[in-house]
Amino acid sequence: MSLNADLLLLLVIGIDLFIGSTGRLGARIRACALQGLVLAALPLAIQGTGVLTGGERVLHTVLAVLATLLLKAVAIPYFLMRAMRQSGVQREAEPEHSLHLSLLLCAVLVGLSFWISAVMLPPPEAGSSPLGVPAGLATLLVGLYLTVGGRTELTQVIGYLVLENGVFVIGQRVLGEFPLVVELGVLLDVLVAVMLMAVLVAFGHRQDPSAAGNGAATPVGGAR
Amino acid sequence: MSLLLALLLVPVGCMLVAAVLPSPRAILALCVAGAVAVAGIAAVLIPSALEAPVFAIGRQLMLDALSAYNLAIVMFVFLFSSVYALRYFGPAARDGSFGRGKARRFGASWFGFLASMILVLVSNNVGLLWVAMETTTLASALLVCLEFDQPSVRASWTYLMICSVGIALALLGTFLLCGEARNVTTGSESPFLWTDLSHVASRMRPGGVKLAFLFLLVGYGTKAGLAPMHTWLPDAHSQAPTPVSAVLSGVLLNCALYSISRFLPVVEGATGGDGWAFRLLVPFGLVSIVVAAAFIAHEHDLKRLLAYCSVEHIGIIALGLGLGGTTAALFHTLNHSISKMVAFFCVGNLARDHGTRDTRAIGGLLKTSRLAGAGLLVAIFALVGMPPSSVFMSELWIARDGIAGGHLPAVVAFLLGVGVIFIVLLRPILGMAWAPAIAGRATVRARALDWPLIVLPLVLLGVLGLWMPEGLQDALTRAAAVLGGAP
Amino acid sequence: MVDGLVHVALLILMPLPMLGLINRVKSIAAGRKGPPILQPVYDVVKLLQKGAVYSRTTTWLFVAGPIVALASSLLAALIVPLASTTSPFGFPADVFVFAYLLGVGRFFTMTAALDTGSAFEGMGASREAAYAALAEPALFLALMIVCIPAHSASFSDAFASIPAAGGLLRHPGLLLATLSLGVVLLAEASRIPVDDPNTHLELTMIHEVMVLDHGGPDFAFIQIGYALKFFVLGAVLVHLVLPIPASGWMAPVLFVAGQAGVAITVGIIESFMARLRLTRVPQFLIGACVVAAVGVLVLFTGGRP
Amino acid sequence: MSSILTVALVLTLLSVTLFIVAASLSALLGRHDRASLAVGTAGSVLGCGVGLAGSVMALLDGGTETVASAWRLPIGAIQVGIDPLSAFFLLCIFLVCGLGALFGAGYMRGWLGRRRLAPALAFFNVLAASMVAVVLARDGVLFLLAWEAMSLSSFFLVTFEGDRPDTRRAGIVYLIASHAGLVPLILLFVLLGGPSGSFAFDGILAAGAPAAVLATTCFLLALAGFGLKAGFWPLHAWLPEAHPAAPSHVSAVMSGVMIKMGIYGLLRTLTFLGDPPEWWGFVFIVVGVVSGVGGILHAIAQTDLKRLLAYSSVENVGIVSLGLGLGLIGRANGNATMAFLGFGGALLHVLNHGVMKGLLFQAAGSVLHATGTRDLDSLGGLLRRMPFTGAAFLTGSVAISGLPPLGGFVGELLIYVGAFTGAVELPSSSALWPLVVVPALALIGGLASACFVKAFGVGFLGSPRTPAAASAHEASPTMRVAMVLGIVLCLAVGVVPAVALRLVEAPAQFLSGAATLPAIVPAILSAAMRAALALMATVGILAVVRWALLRRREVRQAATWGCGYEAPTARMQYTAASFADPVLEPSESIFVQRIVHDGLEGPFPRSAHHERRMGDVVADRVIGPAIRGMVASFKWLDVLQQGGVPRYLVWVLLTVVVLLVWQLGAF
Repeated sequence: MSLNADLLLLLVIGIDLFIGSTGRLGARIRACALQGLVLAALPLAIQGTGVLTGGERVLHTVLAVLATLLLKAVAIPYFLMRAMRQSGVQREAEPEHSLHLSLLLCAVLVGLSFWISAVMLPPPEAGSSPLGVPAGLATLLVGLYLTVGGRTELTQVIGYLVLENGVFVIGQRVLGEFPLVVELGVLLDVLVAVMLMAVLVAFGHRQDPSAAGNGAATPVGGAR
Repeated sequence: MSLLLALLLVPVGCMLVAAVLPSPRAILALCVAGAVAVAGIAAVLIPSALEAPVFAIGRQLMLDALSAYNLAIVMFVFLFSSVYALRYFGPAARDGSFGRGKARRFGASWFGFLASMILVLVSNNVGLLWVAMETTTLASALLVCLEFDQPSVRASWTYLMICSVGIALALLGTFLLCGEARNVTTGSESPFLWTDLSHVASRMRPGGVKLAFLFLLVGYGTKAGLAPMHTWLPDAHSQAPTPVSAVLSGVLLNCALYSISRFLPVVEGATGGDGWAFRLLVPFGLVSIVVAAAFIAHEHDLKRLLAYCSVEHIGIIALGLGLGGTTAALFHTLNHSISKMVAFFCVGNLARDHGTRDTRAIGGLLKTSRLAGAGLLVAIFALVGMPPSSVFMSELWIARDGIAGGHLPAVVAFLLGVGVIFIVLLRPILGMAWAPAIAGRATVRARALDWPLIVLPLVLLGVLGLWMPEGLQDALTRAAAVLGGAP
Repeated sequence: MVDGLVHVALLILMPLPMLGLINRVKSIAAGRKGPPILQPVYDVVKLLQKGAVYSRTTTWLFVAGPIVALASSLLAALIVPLASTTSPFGFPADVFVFAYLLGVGRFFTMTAALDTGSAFEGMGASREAAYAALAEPALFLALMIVCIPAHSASFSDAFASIPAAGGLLRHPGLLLATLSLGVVLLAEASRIPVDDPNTHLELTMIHEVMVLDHGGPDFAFIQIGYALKFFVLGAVLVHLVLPIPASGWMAPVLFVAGQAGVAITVGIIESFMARLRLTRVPQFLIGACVVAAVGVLVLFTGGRP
Repeated sequence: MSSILTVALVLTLLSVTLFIVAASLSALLGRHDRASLAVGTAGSVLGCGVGLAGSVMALLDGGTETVASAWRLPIGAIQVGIDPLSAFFLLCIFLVCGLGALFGAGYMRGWLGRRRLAPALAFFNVLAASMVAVVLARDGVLFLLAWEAMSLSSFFLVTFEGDRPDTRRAGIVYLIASHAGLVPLILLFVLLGGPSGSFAFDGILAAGAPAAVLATTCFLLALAGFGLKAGFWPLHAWLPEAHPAAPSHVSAVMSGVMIKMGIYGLLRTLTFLGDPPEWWGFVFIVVGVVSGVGGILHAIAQTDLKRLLAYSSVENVGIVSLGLGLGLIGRANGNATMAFLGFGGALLHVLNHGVMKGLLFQAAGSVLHATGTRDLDSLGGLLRRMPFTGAAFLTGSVAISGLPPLGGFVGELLIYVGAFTGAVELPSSSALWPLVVVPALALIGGLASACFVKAFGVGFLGSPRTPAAASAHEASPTMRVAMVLGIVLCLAVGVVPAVALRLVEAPAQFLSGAATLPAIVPAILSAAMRAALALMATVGILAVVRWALLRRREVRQAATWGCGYEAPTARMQYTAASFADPVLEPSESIFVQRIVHDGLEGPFPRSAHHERRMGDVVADRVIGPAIRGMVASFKWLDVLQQGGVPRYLVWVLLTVVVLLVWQLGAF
């Protein structure tokens, strides 16, 4: 395990905290893109760059890294930015808590995930980064916080992506490598994100996004 | 076995064809033809799968007794729903409101949905299972917002969001489980394959496996509609076009529950077989029943009523598994799928005939649209567990097995909950039957196609309530054997 | 055989004069001379010779009422031993049949009253129904107190065993039964304080107002039936109070004396008590039930006899 | 296994087949009302005739036979059998259903052209078939199936006039009640079948008597589940709603035999539970007293004729329960005589009540048919206009008040004697319990008299209060035939009680364990017969005497003596509510009264309206608030479905957290 991996994981946590503390959607999306970049770099950091030059799973790894890079760092942030511009929402409308409080909460979540991985989970194998699980867990929790606490659909989608990133990190940490299915999963996330984006656009056209998703208030529908 | 692969590839092929066919009516016809074809393949495969598991692509795909049993239900419901789709969209296709774009979207998603459900059932790989599960969400979300109006998009959004988060938790659970398995697999054993997982289960650490199972339970439970993770369900099921609602309620929930139940033997193997995992299902089942009762009591939208009713029945199935009535729970799965499917068909016809789904605004159920009204009445009677429907039998069966397992309080709660639902669900339906027909509404004659769609499944329900075919009994026993049972 | 003849003779001779005796007692208590003791007999004979007037509203049931009422009283009177401890028509469990025979008579009297369609007679029937229902448990409980020691629900056995049990004074349960039966007698026979047979205000009457529309032989039947009912309930009371021997000449003498005593007592009660307010009557009857119930408990304390 | 029993079983199964064929045919003839009426009725009557023969054969044979079929139910098995208990209840079913179908043939004609008759006929046949199946079933699952078929078919019959709001209410109440009753029954059979692993009665019996705790649980469950169907107070609240709402011949069947299926179920369950402890009998006696007194008091309070009859059914199952209580106490104390008298009296009362309540409901139906109303205060003077119906109602009234010389008396007499036997022969610690039965039964009898004098007197006597009553017409011939048969049956049981005894002898011995017929029973019954005959003879003689006396005298007609008032109107007659008032006064506080009163205003008031309804204390004070409370308490769960995606996710997360915390120790 190289120092690089630890640094990258620390960076992931840092991005979590940043996303938690900013109210601007654009900044959040960019941070998300950065996190995607980091995630793409993670397999290289863990397995060493040598994996690119030899070994049986070269193609596999290259593809995974490229897919991750392309999707998480480029495509999705691009769509998100577009959706943001179309919906005309630039920042979290009237954040529920002050941003300081939000940052504090994210910090607590990060602390919590360190505690959980120290107390509840088995100790990491020798040689693997001790930061893997806490970082993944922290990302997951922050993502959940954003999804649950988000007041606009865009924030919720960003939260969901962060959450996905967390699962991704944990998966990598637990499984040590990318199995085929996880790659498929990554691709699927893209599909989900695209779907969400489509929905988001639909909302953008139909205004009043704040009332969205309130199922109980759905009027009794017509003939369907 | 190449047939197993064909089972997957035929729907995929149909999906591609549907995406390019020019005429809406041709797409609808393709839906039926494709469903028949897939059902035919399944019919060939299932008997042999019941005897012994069938594998494909190097053990990545497997059809064993449990998945074959579920596959049979899926195909049954899907076939009927495809025919119903023909009936449902037919008029709109003729008058143009079901245009080419919509039809293509429907056809492609419809077969994508089928393919993903089949993949859920036939994957021997937990990761693949997860992927398939996620695909079902995607495909069905597209179907839910087929109309693309405000409520349906909203419902679709909720559905996607909740189920995606849920399924992310399931992915986490999968990772955790496979991580545990990876520590103990040796040689050619893969930590991702069911077949190997059950072998190495006894060597895994119970704590880790339990943690993984909690996430799997909540994750796939969200998709299955177990309360309190069911919140997306009433919206999605009520906003989807009726054929889609029938499949969503009738079989998609089963597939999700199937995913949970697949993990049960593994967890049991790892935790020493004291029924820990089974017991965990019991509170979910009970809470689902209670929550369904509470919401049915206040609901006026017919499709939402049925959606909550699905929450109840999924709860009953989970409860049945948890109380040790594995066979009964599997039987209940079949009964619920058939009856819920018919109920949705009838509601679809009624809503079209009356222009509304509000129970308070529909009157003269048995006069205005006789077949659909009577069908709905009978289907609801079946759903609430009135004999001689087979639902009564499976519920009685679950109660018996629960008592035999010594779970008296749970069985009492179960019976009481089902009793309350009986009342709150029947009340609006009977109200519609008794209320005078709305003035000026002409009697709508049922089409020829409606008769087999509504009558056949209902007759089947009655027959299964009074007669257990040898083959079905055998299939149930074999499928239950895959799961084992709570001690 | 002789017993049977005596029984029938008493049945024919005594009931109506007993009513005359009551009236005589009341007159004397009021300082008047009063009608002859046989006046009720004269009345009935006169009625039997009359024609009849029927309301246009009535049906055959109006005619059937008096007949059934008389028939049932007659049968009841045949069941209860009079001047002996055996009766010509006794059988096992005749105690229950006795009470139900009285019930049949009441049922038809009430329906006949309602047949007239008059509000007054409906009023009477309604009150009769209410009070009879409340008197019924008291009657049964009192009879149980008599029957249980005899281990037989037959009047003959029960009356035969009373002297063996030591009679009224040795047996507090029996005393309570007597009290309770006394109340039942007053209620069933429509005497003060439950009902006033002599009042002329229809609104306050019970029995008399029920039979307002009857005339001629029908009314005669009713009067005879009514007298028989009073007589037969009195006979039960007499057996509780006096040790009537199974046979011999003492039995009729004691019995007639006892019945006269009953009539005189009723007459005295009527002279010195006011009618209860109608709303108080149920209390009076429930009181009788409670007394009888206490009697049963007394009977059971310290083991059943 | 005797060949007679086999034939009897075949005949009863044949009757079920006939019912089902008739039901299917009349349903298929849906659009042809007359044809379906003819087919449905013919099937019911034929089936009842065939079944009657079978059940009498089985009853006289007194043996037991069970037949299992190879048919595969999902769980349970198709097993049927016949024994004295079954045979007796079969007899009741066939008698009452046969008469009901006959009456219905005429009664349903009133709806010709106004309503589709096919459903009513089909469900009537299904009801008959399912009741027979309940009694024949020898497997828990089959029993429950038949039980629910019975509830469901009667539900559809109750809601035959579903477009009327009160009928709808009745239907819902009935459905709720029958389902509430099903839950304890499922538990009961599941618990009973648990140890032996099968629901078959043979298996349950072979497993031996359950342990005391289990037996008590089963007993209480049976009491709740079957008691609800039987209409035991306070589980009766559905009954006065549902029975009046059904067409009258169906009310007759429901009140006459369907609620007795609850009694059958209780008795059948008791056979599984081994020797009963004494307190079960006490429970039955308490239930009987409460049902009897409560039922009849509420019956008196009614002004709706059919509601009154329905409440009277509550009273009568109370009487049956008293008999059962005595029987159980007798068995617990090893007193075969008392047990025989208790069970025999109860069973005889089941039969009697079936016949007389059938008769009463039919008469009430014929009144409804003729006048269009069930409100007693709108009737009057019907005996003149409907002599047959009037005679039928009178006979039923006398019989149900338990008066000689009719059938009702004999059953009550047996119970009285049983109670007395208990009071005399039991150890004195238990003897007071049977003694309670005596005054209770007396009170119930007295109140029943009051009730039926009121019903008959206000409805049939006096002069008509409304034009509808004044223009009433007699029932059609088929209805009359059914009623005449009912009258004959009522009379037959009272006058020839030995025949009735022959019918209850085998089942009462089966239940009481009495090896022989206790000697006292024939003696009592012959005495009852003598009393009945003597009464009839005396009445005859006196009638002749009266005739002789009046032969030569003047007999005039005049107006009713109005105490000097010259212009009486029919409205001035005593009303049903007024009649009931003195009877109810001592117990007024137990009623929930709804008084509608728009008082007199001003010096010259135009008109005033005063109305008093006697509600049901259990329904209005307990069940209603309980159900409303439950539905209201569901409201707070709405929080689950509010707030959109973020809130929904909170529930998912909360579930995870709760699970993690709950299972913290497991990792």
